[in-house]
Amino acid sequence: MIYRETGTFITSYIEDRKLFPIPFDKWAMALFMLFMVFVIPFIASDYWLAAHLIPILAYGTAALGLNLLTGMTGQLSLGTAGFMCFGAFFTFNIMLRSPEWMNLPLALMLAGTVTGVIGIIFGLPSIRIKGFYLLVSTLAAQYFALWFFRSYPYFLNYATATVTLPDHHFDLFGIGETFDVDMASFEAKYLLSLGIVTALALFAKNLMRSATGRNFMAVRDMDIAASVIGIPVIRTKMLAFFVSCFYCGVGGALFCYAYLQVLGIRTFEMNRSFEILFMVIIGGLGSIAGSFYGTILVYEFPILFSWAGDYIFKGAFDTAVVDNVAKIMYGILIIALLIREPGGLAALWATAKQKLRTWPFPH
Amino acid sequence: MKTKIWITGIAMATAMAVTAPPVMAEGEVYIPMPVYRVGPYATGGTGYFGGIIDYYTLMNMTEGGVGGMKIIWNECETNYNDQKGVECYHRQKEFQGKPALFFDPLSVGISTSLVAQGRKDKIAIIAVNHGRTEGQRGDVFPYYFMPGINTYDEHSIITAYIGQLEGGMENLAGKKITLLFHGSTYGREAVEFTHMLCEKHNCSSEAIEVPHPGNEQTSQWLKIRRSKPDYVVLRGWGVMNPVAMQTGVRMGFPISNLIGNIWSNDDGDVKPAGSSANGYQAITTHPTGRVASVIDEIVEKLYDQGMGDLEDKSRIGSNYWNLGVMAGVIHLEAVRVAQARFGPDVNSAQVRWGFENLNLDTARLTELGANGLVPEIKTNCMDHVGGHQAKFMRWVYAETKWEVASDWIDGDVELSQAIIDAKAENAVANEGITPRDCNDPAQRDDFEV
Amino acid sequence: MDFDWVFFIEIFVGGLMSGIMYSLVAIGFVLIYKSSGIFNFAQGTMLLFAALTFVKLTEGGVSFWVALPVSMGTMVVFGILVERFMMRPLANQSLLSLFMATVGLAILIEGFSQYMWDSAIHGLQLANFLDLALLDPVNMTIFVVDYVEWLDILISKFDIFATIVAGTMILILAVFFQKTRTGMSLRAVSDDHLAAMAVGIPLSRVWALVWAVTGIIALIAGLLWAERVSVSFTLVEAVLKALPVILIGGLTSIPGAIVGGLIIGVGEKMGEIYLGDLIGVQGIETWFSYFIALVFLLFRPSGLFGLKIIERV
Amino acid sequence: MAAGNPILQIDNITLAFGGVTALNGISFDVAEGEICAVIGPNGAGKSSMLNVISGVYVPQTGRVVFREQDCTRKRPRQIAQLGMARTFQNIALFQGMTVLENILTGRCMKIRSTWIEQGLNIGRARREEVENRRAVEEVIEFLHLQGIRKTPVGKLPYGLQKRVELARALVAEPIMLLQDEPMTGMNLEEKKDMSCFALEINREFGTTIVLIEHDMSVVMDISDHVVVLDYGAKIGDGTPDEIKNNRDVIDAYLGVTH
Repeated sequence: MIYRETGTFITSYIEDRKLFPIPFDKWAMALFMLFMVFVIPFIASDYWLAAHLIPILAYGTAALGLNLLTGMTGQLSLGTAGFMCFGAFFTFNIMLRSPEWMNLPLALMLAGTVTGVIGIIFGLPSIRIKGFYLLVSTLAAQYFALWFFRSYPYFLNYATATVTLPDHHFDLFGIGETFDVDMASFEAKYLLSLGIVTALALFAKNLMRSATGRNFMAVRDMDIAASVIGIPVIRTKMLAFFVSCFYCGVGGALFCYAYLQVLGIRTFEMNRSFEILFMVIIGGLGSIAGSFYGTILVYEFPILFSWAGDYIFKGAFDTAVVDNVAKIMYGILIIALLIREPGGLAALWATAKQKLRTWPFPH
Repeated sequence: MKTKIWITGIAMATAMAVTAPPVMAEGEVYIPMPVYRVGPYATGGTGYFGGIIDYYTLMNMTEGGVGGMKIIWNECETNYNDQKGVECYHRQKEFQGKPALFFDPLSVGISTSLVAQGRKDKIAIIAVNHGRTEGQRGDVFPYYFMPGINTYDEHSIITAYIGQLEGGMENLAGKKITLLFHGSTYGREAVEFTHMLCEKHNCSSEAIEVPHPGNEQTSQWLKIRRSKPDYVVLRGWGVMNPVAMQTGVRMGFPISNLIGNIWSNDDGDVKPAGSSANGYQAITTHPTGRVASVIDEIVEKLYDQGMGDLEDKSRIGSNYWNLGVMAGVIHLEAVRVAQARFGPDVNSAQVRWGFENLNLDTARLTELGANGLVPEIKTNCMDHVGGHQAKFMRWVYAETKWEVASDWIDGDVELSQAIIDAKAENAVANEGITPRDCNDPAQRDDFEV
Repeated sequence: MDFDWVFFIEIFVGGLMSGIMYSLVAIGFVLIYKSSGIFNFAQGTMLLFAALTFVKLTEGGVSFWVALPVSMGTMVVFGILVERFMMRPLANQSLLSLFMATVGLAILIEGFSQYMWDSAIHGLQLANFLDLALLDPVNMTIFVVDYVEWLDILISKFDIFATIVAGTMILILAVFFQKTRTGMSLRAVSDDHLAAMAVGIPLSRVWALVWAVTGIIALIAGLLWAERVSVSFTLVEAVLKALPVILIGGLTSIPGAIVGGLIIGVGEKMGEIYLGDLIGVQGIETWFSYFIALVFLLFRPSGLFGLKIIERV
Repeated sequence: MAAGNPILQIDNITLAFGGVTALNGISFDVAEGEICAVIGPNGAGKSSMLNVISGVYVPQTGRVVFREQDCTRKRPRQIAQLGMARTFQNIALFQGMTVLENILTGRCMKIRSTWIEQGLNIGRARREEVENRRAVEEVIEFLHLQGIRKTPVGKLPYGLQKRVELARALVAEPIMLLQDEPMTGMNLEEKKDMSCFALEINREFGTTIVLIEHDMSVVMDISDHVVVLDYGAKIGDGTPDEIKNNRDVIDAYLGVTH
């Protein structure tokens, strides 16, 4: 009986608003973060960092961004990869074309802001167009982004196909030289991504439990009623586009900088948008933690499958068979999840937690 | 619930421990196989990796592997997807305790994504017949190899062939050549060079983009119909190729004047176009069909015994499969070159040196049974491409096969060197690369760059 | 330089013809949306699956007149399965969930059809099965200049064939909706699910029927697309173009799907050629159709033929 | 409650959808501090009237003046900012949120902190959350909603949902409150509660109330002023007693043809 809330009484409104009202949750989270920061970089191999943790953090950021827009504010978007593309290219160009003092976190924030503004532009039609009709605007963003960066090679610094992102972009205030650490190592990239993602997730969480978050959800649930009770609907939608695209932009930049280490257009094709949409659906629309659950599942699912193909069946099946079966299972998983629990993994987890709270005496 | 998670966790950990790889036997070398057998580009993947696997298997059977070391490999499905490819790379860097000797994903996206990483890990990234053209400069990109031809060779050879068709390069003057390219950085890469070539040979050129994926080309071919070029050079990829042939023919363009590039020359590109493709010509580094004795040997010792990697036997001798066999020959030759210097148990950095010192001349190719399939390839520190020559094939619809249409034609290496150098300089400036000095024998021969 | 009117007409005609191809896909979308309010994202993969089934059958030596009904039967079974295992359990959920489910369905079909068949590019030549002058691969084009001297434009015979097929299909659908009992119950369901159920229309049977009919439409559209551009996985993405088409048309209207298709077809060709020349960059087609749709939607937020929704509170 | 100056003036409003005229030249005044009931048979245009007042529909002709400002073409939000709050006929709560969150949205106009402050959870944003929460708790207590703060609104019974909606309107501290059929579908007990709330709100906060209601006994009991609509036209306007004796009104309700 480690998991309880019995005996914890709420005595003030501030306490009631805490992120982790249950002490166990708080300690578990703290422990988890300590583990992620101080243990993981030392025990995880390059493979785990480069091929699992870093991509999950990068994808998670973009998924969180989409969730803010689609899950929280109810504006369906298929342009996620397009916005990621903007973010990644802007970051690269800021780093490339600025003086010495520019550093990656600052460039990420700047690029995110510009991407957010672009998001507002493509979000403008949402004032008049609603529901599925809005898909067309985000699709336009998706294809426009690809076309734009393909057609104007200036943004790729006139390179062929891809640019390898140089290691010196990672150095922060000369830390690397001063302390003789490799700032471009996977450990450093992991910690940088983890820091950024944690900060962004915390920001999103705060935003969601404040007035802005309630405005987002009000607009999602019923925008006429929202406007009648005095919520600035248009401003709220635009803000949602801005914040969402900011996150997607940063996610895209992390995807290239921390994960792939190269910048190219192909990275951001339409499929990526779908992939991130699945992450959000499976994780749970409207849940911040859910964005990460979904990311982990969607990212790891095919890998787990091919891993199983390798080790359990010792390569008895063709990779094609394994991959196709994975796809079929994946489709069934999405449909089954929607039938059983439209709230996604986050809702499943919440139900489980609820049961756990009262365990072993459910009544 | 919590308990469940713990149990699952423990179970998984146990499973991992139980299935943990046994230590590999001595006398084996490991080569990763980042295949793609599903998705839109699966034809390429199954053919190419099928060819490689068949050649490796043959070598294991007949020669006990390479230099006395048995070749082992494992597959990882990339879907031709950059992100999955990178995951595969990290996963396959090591297998059963043996490090990978090199990594050949047959994908521009994956290979270019790994150029820097490969250098860090001292693992050579191989991109047969494609990739970042500046990668030719081995002093700047020591761990990146593109054996065969590069984009610029490809288009200078095509121009030379058009010259042959017109009865001499001087007859190119006043002709009009249109480049119909896939709307990607891959496609765009040839635009500038096509204009340069036409400038040199006094022809006029224009470039028309087909947006990805290329299954709607009405407006492009309407443009072509208006501008009436003498030749259209097709720089396509996947479904864009058959659609270009069909749409072109439907718009009344003579198919014999449509010349395909190196990624527009597969059976899978022409067969869907049906009779429209009859007489279509395309460049190739590795003629299709059973053109070399090594292929006959594979058929005899593998396929006739019910082995072999291709499910569909009719694809033996097809373009991608032959390319795979060609790649297999190059791979193992590099390993052998390295073994000759460093002994049989080579590491990846030593194999890199092997790739840099290939010398596949006709004599050696004949010895390997690959003459007629593989072009002559001689690499060095400054040239990681090495081949720079290709042939042409013509599709015969009635017999559903390609016929060889030309002899080996050399690329215009001088014209392309300037662009390649400029791009390499750009990479040096922006990617934080310190090039080595290829004229310094010490630096040149140091395998661990 | 003088404006080349003949070229303009040629682009226009070419645009109309590719527009028809988009419309063919869009009709399937509209049918499902009309009857169940579902935005069926799997339409593209259904098209691919249907065409692939047919092509693989004929490649395996099955004759056209066997392969066609077999593929149709497959699509009908598919429709019934979708209704039973997806629609029915999801019946009372939000439209967004249903949309997501169709996305899941799309992945499932994609995996399944690669598992069953393969993922290579396949060609299809209907002329091998149907002895029609319009499908003759040798004389595929009509040059108007042969008849009208100054009018050097080209029309593809195959496009005429596609137009005829599309027209016939719409006619059959119209008759089906207006005259038959099943068709009428379909319309009733699309107007009001609950009311339709109240008067005794079996909802699940109607939905199964709609999915089956949509499957057959997907097959026909798939065959035409296959003949025109071959069958491959990129069809799925090309079919995304049907999205602006139905949005312009207004999601619920079949004539809307046709008109939308023509607008997008002509619009994107014009954009590619004239706007592309103007700004000196090519490849505008990829996003231009979505911009056209946006412009239309800004003026008519529920499409040209869509029902104008009065928002009630 | 004594009637004061007119706080809301409806002047010759006409509203049509396509060819259907929902409201036809309606004019009436609502005095400050009174409870005004709008009654009429189904389809009389009552809800449309409320939608025009709160800015959801824009009428073709006529003027709506609220607190001496022309609100005819103002957006709903601008009208809300002038001090108008409302409830809806078909409950318009935010279904994805809890009771507490729903009621908190009613405080949206009191928020001064920016979204960045809120995201960082610093200074003003933190203080405002607590202030708003305090205001909400007062209303929760007033309407007896204590036990269901964290319940998703979708899981509540109909009557309670209506009450949550009222709470959401009240926390905005409105000068005028519009209620669209607050008691429909309720049992007698709940109706009593609801009418008590209306009277208390009116008395304690001096809020002017305009409500639409079918139950005549309730209307006659609590309202100071009754407006009767029928087929989009006004057929009666006066005190409850005057209305009770109005010939047209009786005919309309009994369905007598002239």
